[in-house]
Amino acid sequence: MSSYTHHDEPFYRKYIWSTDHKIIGLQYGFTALFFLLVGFTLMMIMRWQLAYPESPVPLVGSIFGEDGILLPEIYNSLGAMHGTIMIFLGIVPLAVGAFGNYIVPLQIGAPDMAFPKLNAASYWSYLVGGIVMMSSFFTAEGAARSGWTSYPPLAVIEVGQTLWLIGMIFLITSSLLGSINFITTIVQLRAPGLSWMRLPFFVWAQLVTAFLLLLAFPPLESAAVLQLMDRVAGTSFFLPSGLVVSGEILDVSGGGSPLLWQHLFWFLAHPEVYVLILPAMGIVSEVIANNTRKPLWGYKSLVFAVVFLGFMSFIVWAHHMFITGMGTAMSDFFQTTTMIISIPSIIILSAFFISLWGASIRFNTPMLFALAFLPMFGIGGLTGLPLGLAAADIYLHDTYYVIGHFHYVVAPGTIFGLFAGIYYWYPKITGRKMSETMGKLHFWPSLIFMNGVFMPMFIQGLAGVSRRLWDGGLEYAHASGVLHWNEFMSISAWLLGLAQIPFIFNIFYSLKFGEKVGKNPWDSTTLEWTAPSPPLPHVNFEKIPEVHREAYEYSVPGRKRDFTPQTVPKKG
Amino acid sequence: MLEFLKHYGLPIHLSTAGPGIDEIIVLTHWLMLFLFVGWGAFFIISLVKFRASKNPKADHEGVKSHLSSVLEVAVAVIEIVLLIGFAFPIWASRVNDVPTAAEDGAVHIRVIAQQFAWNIHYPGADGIFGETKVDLVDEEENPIGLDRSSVGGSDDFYTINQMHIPVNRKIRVDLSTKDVIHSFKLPELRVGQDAIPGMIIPVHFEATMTSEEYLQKMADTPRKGKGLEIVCAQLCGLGHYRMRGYLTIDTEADYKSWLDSEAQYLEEYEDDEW
Amino acid sequence: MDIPYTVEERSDTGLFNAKLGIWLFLASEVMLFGGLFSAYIFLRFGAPDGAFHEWGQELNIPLATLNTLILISSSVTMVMSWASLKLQDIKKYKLYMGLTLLCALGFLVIKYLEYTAKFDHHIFPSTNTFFAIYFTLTGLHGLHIIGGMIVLFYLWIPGRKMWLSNSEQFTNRVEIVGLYWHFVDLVWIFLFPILYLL
Amino acid sequence: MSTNHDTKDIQQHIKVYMIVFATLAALTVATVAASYLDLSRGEAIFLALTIASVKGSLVASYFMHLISEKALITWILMLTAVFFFILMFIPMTSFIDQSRLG
Ligand code: HEA
Ligand code: HEA
Ligand code: CUA
Ligand SMILES: [Cu+2]
Repeated sequence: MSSYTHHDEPFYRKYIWSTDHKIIGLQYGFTALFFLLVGFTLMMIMRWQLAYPESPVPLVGSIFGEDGILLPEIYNSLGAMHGTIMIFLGIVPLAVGAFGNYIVPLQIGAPDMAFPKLNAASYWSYLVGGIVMMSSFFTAEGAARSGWTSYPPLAVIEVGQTLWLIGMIFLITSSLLGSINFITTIVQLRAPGLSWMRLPFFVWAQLVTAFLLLLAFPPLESAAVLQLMDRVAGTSFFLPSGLVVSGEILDVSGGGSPLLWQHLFWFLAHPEVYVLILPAMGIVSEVIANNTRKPLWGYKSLVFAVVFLGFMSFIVWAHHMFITGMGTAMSDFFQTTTMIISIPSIIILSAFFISLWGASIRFNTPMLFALAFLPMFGIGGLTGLPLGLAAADIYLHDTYYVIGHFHYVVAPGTIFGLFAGIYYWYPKITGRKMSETMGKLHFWPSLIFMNGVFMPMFIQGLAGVSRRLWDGGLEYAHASGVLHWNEFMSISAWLLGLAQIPFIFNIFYSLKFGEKVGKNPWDSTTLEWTAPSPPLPHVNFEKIPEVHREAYEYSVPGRKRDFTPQTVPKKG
Repeated sequence: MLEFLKHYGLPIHLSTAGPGIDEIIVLTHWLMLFLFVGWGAFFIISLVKFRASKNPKADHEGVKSHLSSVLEVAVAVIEIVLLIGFAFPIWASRVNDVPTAAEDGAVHIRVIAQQFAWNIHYPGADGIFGETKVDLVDEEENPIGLDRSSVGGSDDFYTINQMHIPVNRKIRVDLSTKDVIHSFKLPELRVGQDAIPGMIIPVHFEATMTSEEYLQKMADTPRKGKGLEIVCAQLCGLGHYRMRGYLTIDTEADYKSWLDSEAQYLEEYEDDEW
Repeated sequence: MDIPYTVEERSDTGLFNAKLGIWLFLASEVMLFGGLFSAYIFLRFGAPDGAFHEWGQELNIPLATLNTLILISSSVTMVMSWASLKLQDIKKYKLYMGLTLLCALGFLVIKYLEYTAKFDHHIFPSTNTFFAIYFTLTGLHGLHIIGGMIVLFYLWIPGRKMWLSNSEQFTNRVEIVGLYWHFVDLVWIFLFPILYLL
Repeated sequence: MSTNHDTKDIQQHIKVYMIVFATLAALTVATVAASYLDLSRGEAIFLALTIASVKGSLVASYFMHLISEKALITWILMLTAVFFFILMFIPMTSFIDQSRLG
């Protein structure tokens, strides 16, 4: 990666305090992958307790006390931190921070992001937030243990929450700085000729994502400030009067409302789930167009759908709150918007499917992951429908059905999309391809075990098993018929962990031994492939490219090659 | 489909709200299945038919028809039907048709959740709930802070984690919580409602089967011998996993005698006190 | 290759980068205060009838009125300092920028007096929900003032040398910071009635 | 850069700033005065918020030049305003629900 040294910068300027979007993208990428691994490790530990309740955890059990058993309060901590880490420290930084940073400027033919220093500040703020979050494990109180949703009053009276809130404030600041940068970059720095309808779909997805972050995150920031006030200044924003905790009347003024938190939280957290999925959809669209050797089908409707999806995602949040005592007006409104928002998703997915028809499909590793994304997201998305109908949600709310629903969208959905992106753009970043053999060794077990972990969750959920149960439902009679699945799911999860070893190995192995390739190994049309691999430090391109055509001119009849890069001038 | 879902987890229902809720779950799963199988088939066929080794040259345009828009409109229409035909009315009856003891002869019970137990408060023979006050709360003696001297309070009784209801009668539960958010869930009755601090939320349902009949039905399943339970479905602290109550659905006669025995017990207890 | 449109405007959007950037930032600020205003309304409705009004009587309206006038003045001096640069009058710029900072300082001093008066009367954020939201909103607003002052100070003295090397970019910077400053003023224009008067 | 025409323009602007400043100050005094009037709760709220909105629009339009700003920015702000009002008022429906619960 270090063969291009145009500017003579000292090491720390180049790799640590860098303002080059590519270095920052890589910093984001590695930090986020590290956190993904951490979040996954927490879950692999928790899955032991779920499979074999109250038996000592092997290998790491001694951390949790003498007998090695994962106590309920630790289980709750790990659960809350798994959710937080996966979403805020893993997927979003990887999907937006890493892919957005590295690829967007290249795809629009810009020399860098619009505000390079802000970009660096955004990364460092993220890192500080991450460190604050992680350090909470090592404090006397331990980490947050009220779920990633941090519902008060529990979150206000439980220990460990303060550092979570402070960490969140850093993470939110980081996202805000990042999203300002992305929008400005995409609006202002598009290369000459790159009009809106010529943008690769990935850029559109990132643009909408940035708007979601920009406008939905601040309310959570204010909510975090309020909860922090409740904890440290003794206010009662989220505490009503007359609470009795452990036999003592809670010594606060009261007058607040726990529902206020839920509104502010979900006002962010619903758009947030589309922040998790849209970049992955963007990646998948690039990989599919490239490996079908066909333009994306219905590009205009895709763009329209993703913008509409972004807008709608602001007005569905209360579908997470159906069971909180909602009346008819509000529940009817939010059910309707929830059903409406499923339509653009179906439009997007349908366009991807239809793109396959008439194609000439190359089954390389990025394509395999992108293809697997489609039915996996399909399962996750479809199971969102019964949850969105309040009547069905009465029964399904807070069961493993919900856990299954969203893991299908985020794990074999988003994570697969991100894997596809890593395999696809690796040659651009390093000048070498990743090993295909190891890639397939990574793909197939991952696909199988992902389903092994998450499919039984629907069964448990239908049986009514609640989430966040320390013993996985052992206590409850209604769980007895489906309890045996816990072991199956846990073993799948551990095998899923093993399946990541070829991937991690591949990343480092291919750095040195991967097949050397030129600028455009996949015969792609978009701009990033006209830059050298890796792109020049700070400037990316030898010369700012000029764009003459749409994003996906593949297999145009009558042309010699089956792809025409966007930079090729139109004749006459 | 219902059989299918039942095979995969869904317990039988034993409340009047059950059929409606199960129906909407089933219908939605039909829609999901239809979409998944339809697109799945298209997907697999495309992958096989258009693999590069078989189809080396891609067709620039691909599908020309816009049939997919028809499909999307169809899905939208089905969703509208699900909403207007099923989801809205069920919800409306859930939140609006709250029965009262006076008009509908409903059994009126209060449930006060706390970390990590369910306090079930019955109004006693007079049918009037006494007042509850936070400053009277004593975890040992008086967990719900009942004021015995208030109107109607003298014959109230409460149980911890033991809820008895009669079969085929409307039940109204006024749900509240002393500390954090809990969620009152009776999976087999398809009842679920969060208990939100500072709010009293009415929940209502009607059981169609006694516990005994239910147990008989479950005789050959992994559930045999295990009665009905109250689930806490919302994370409420380290004891969340074991915040379980017991629900007994009695015949009218059994319910009466249970009430009597509780009243009796209360009297004896009071006698001890004085 | 430099990043384009840092100074000149892009022809199809008519904007230079930082102009768009600051407006996006302000949009997010709108949502940040939106969350807090939402909390304000929620708590106001949740409180007993008229309680918010009553609790608010404790506040010092004349002082707050003075503060409003001070902040409005600082907005004017701010925009004047930018206009001075447009007129190539760096002396006037220095004067107006200094005045802006002075106003900001005055605002904070008065805020400090108000806060200590409350604490002396044993009124704290934990007293009731009105004071909870009062202290949070004004505190956060105060932090915005302090943040703005740091940047203003930078542009007033240390950053001013840019005027000699790239006067246009310097003018742009002052405009950008001005936009932020006016926004902080704008927030106060709403805070003043909802906290003090209603 | 600064042409003669520009200079004229700016001087024109400065005049406007002064007028706006005076209006803002007057409105501040007016809103304080109004709060001492014997108005009903609703009227008082309406009046105070109306005055605040007028003041706010003046600051935004003239000091922040929104009145002559590019369309793109106006669009972004309009979008923000929509979400702002959604955030402000939809959570309030929880109170309607609570009043139903009595
Ligand atoms: C990336 C994340 C993501 C995405 C995209 C979605 C998408 C959707 N979600 Fe999900 N959701 C979450 C993440 C996500 N969700 C999370 C994290 C939670 C839980 C939070 C918590 O409580 O902790 C949650 C919870 C959640 C709830 C609350 C449940 C409860 O707590 O009771 C609801 C309710 O309405 C819901 C609905 C939906 C709907 C209708 C969609 C729709 O947008 C889905 C639309 C998509 C489709 C309809 C699929 C279309 C595809 C096809 C038709 C193709 C078929 C494919 C093949 C055959 C190959 N979700
Ligand atoms: C983006 C979000 C995300 C992701 C990706 C995941 C991924 C996974 N989750 Fe998680 N989960 C949540 C978000 C997520 N989860 C949330 C929000 C909750 C609710 C928390 C709460 O209740 O509050 C939850 C809860 C939750 C539960 C329920 C706990 C309970 O209710 O008690 C379970 C149970 O099995 C679970 C399991 C898993 C598993 C097995 C994975 C696996 O799919 C993980 C797969 C991971 C990988 C495959 C990692 C790959 C990366 C690498 C290998 C790194 C390589 C590194 C380098 C090169 C340096 N999760
Ligand atoms: Cu009570 Cu969970
Ligand atoms: Cu949602």
